Amino acid sequence: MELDAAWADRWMHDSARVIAENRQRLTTLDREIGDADHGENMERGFSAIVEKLDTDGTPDTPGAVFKTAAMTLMSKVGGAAGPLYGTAFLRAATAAGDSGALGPAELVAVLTAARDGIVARGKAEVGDKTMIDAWTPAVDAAATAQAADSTPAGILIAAANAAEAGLAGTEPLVARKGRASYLGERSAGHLDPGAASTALILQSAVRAAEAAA
Amino acid sequence: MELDAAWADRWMHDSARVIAENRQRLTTLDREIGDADHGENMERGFSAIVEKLDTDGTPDTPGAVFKTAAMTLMSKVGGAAGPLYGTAFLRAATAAGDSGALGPAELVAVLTAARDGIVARGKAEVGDKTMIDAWTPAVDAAATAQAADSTPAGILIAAANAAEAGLAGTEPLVARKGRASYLGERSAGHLDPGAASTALILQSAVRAAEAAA
Amino acid sequence: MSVGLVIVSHSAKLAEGVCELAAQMAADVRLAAAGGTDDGGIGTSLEKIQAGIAETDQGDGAVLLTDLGSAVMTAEMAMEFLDPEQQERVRMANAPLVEGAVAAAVSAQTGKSLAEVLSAAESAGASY
Amino acid sequence: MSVGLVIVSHSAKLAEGVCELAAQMAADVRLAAAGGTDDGGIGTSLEKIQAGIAETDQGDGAVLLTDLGSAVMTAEMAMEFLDPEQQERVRMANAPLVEGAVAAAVSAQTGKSLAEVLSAAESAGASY
Ligand SMILES: Nc1ncnc2c1ncn2[C@@H]1O[C@H](COP(=O)(O)OP(=O)(O)O)[C@@H](O)[C@H]1O
Ligand SMILES: Nc1ncnc2c1ncn2[C@@H]1O[C@H](COP(=O)(O)OP(=O)(O)O)[C@@H](O)[C@H]1O
Ligand SMILES: [Mg+2]
Ligand SMILES: [Mg+2]
Ligand SMILES: [Mg+2]
Ligand SMILES: [Mg+2]
Repeated sequence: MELDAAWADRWMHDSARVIAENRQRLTTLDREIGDADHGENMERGFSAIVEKLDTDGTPDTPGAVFKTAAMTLMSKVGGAAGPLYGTAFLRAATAAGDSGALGPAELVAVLTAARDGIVARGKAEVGDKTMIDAWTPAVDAAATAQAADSTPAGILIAAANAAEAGLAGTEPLVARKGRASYLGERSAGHLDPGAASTALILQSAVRAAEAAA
Repeated sequence: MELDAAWADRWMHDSARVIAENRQRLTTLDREIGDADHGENMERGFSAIVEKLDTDGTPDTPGAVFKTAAMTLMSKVGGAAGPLYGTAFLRAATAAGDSGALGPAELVAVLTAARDGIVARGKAEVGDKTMIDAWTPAVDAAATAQAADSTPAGILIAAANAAEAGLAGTEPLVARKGRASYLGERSAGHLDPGAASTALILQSAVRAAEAAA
Repeated sequence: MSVGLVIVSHSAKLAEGVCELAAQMAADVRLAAAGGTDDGGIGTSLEKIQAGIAETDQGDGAVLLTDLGSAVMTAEMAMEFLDPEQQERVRMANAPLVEGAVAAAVSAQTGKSLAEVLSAAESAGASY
Repeated sequence: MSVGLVIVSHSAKLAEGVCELAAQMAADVRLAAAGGTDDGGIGTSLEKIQAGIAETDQGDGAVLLTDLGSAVMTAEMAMEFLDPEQQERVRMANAPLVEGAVAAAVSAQTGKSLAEVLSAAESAGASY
């Protein structure tokens, strides 16, 4: 299995599919502590990515796929998720460079760059009840897996599982960034929508890798 | 000559006429240090007063005329002049009470109440480059004239002349209240539009009194 | 029920836009746009503010937010014309219009009291 | 010429209303309303912000004012995509939207520099 452009393309397609399937759920989460549009925002963004990839054809490198995803999310999403995921994929594209297929170390570098992009854009820290609470455990787990000589697929599985756990961990938190922070203490007791979409997207990366196995 | 309801009615009609004649001038002053609508605002308000008085017939007392003026200005003007002059005439109505014709002391009380209403509403002090810079000298001159046993017409002349001088005095001032205060130092070198309309209105009061002499 | 909000602005569009924005996070809060003059021009309208108060205060009170100084003066007049009983539950916020309205709307949505909604609006100003 | 303003909001009406209000006292200042998503919904649009910058910065620079946090993030992205030369004269104000826009517009109208217009917007926040 290789984390090549075809993998990145499958990743985007799988993300678009699961986000569409989970649109209602993401929006319901966002209704509790936000403005009830995270599902629509994400679906708009990812369906536009897929449309772009299908129209233009799969680019040559994972980095080029990420670049397409970044530009599309930035211009189509319309909510906080746009600049946040847009910056994540833009930084991921830079980290991936011209590489035709990502090795284990490159994969960890790509995930780390994505997370760092979100932090640079949104200034959230772990514990602020944002997507960072899914991304940072994911990046940490990926690094640990890579240090233990996991395969790229193994690294992605570790990342996705940690994101899922991170999502669950957002429930008791009081939001300190994003719209949910307006709610203060009332934001506790709900999962963060952006952490939920992050977990979905990282699970898609796993499936995209397994599909090529 | 009596400062009765007929005088108050003539005052409002004369004010409406001179404000209409000076609409352009007031608006031009407001263009320099405001939003270029003081002439339109005042014309809208005073033409509505006249319409109301003409439709309903002249009320029985000066106080009732002032009450009509107050309510009309408050709802029609749309700019700062609405609540300011509206409050002035409302307080004037209260000060005039049920009196059928204002004697010298009552006239001074009415003018003082009007000025105090503007201060209560707008919190401006003398020197802030507002209509208060015309009203306060007018009230002071009226009180001085009354103390010197002037006739009501004489008191009004003293007030109108002092308002005109007060208007001239606004030119070098830096605005500290109202829109003009956004301009800071750049507001100096221009007459205040509200002080200009105040001088016009007080001159109308004089003409209305002289017409009955 | 909850505390309502009246958005007092010189521009009808601005008042409507603020309500649109605030409604996103406060679907159940009564928001009234009192923007522009009676004849659709730029300025404030006593009548629109009075109607806005009547519409939004259903017993739990209303908070007024304003744009410029003359909107403040017109809103104060509208408040003075209320009967004394209603006057006690209608308050003007000393807050930035957009930021204060969003914060107040979220606070009202979570069922906060008049004093709490007012303070949510007024502390929104501090976050710059 | 003068410094221009870009009003970045989640609501198209809100952005247009702010421009309407600010234009009253700044007839000669270029004001761009960048409100709502590309398809007319509630949200922000990178493209509208980019167009707003292009329209208002004619060499003297532009100041961006924003409503909520996600508008800030989208505006920052738009600024990062500018070429370095233009980047130097496009600034985001840390100011309340309406109050900052009016203060900045008046400042720009009187021919103030980019730094002065920015500071006019940002000190408008302090007056609560
Ligand atoms: N400053 C931030 N840093 C990191 N993530 C953030 C930040 N602000 C918001 N988010 C994430 O964005 C999600 C909401 O996205 P979305 O609903 O699309 O945006 P909006 O709040 O503009 O409607 C939140 O659940 C949170 O995970
Ligand atoms: N706080 C205030 N106190 C007293 N007078 C004021 C105040 N604010 C504004 N004014 C007066 O109102 C005049 C402007 O009236 P107008 O143009 O009708 O209102 P706006 O500023 O709302 O367009 C100013 O010239 C000034 O005399
Ligand atoms: Mg949302
Ligand atoms: Mg949104
Ligand atoms: Mg004016
Ligand atoms: Mg005006």
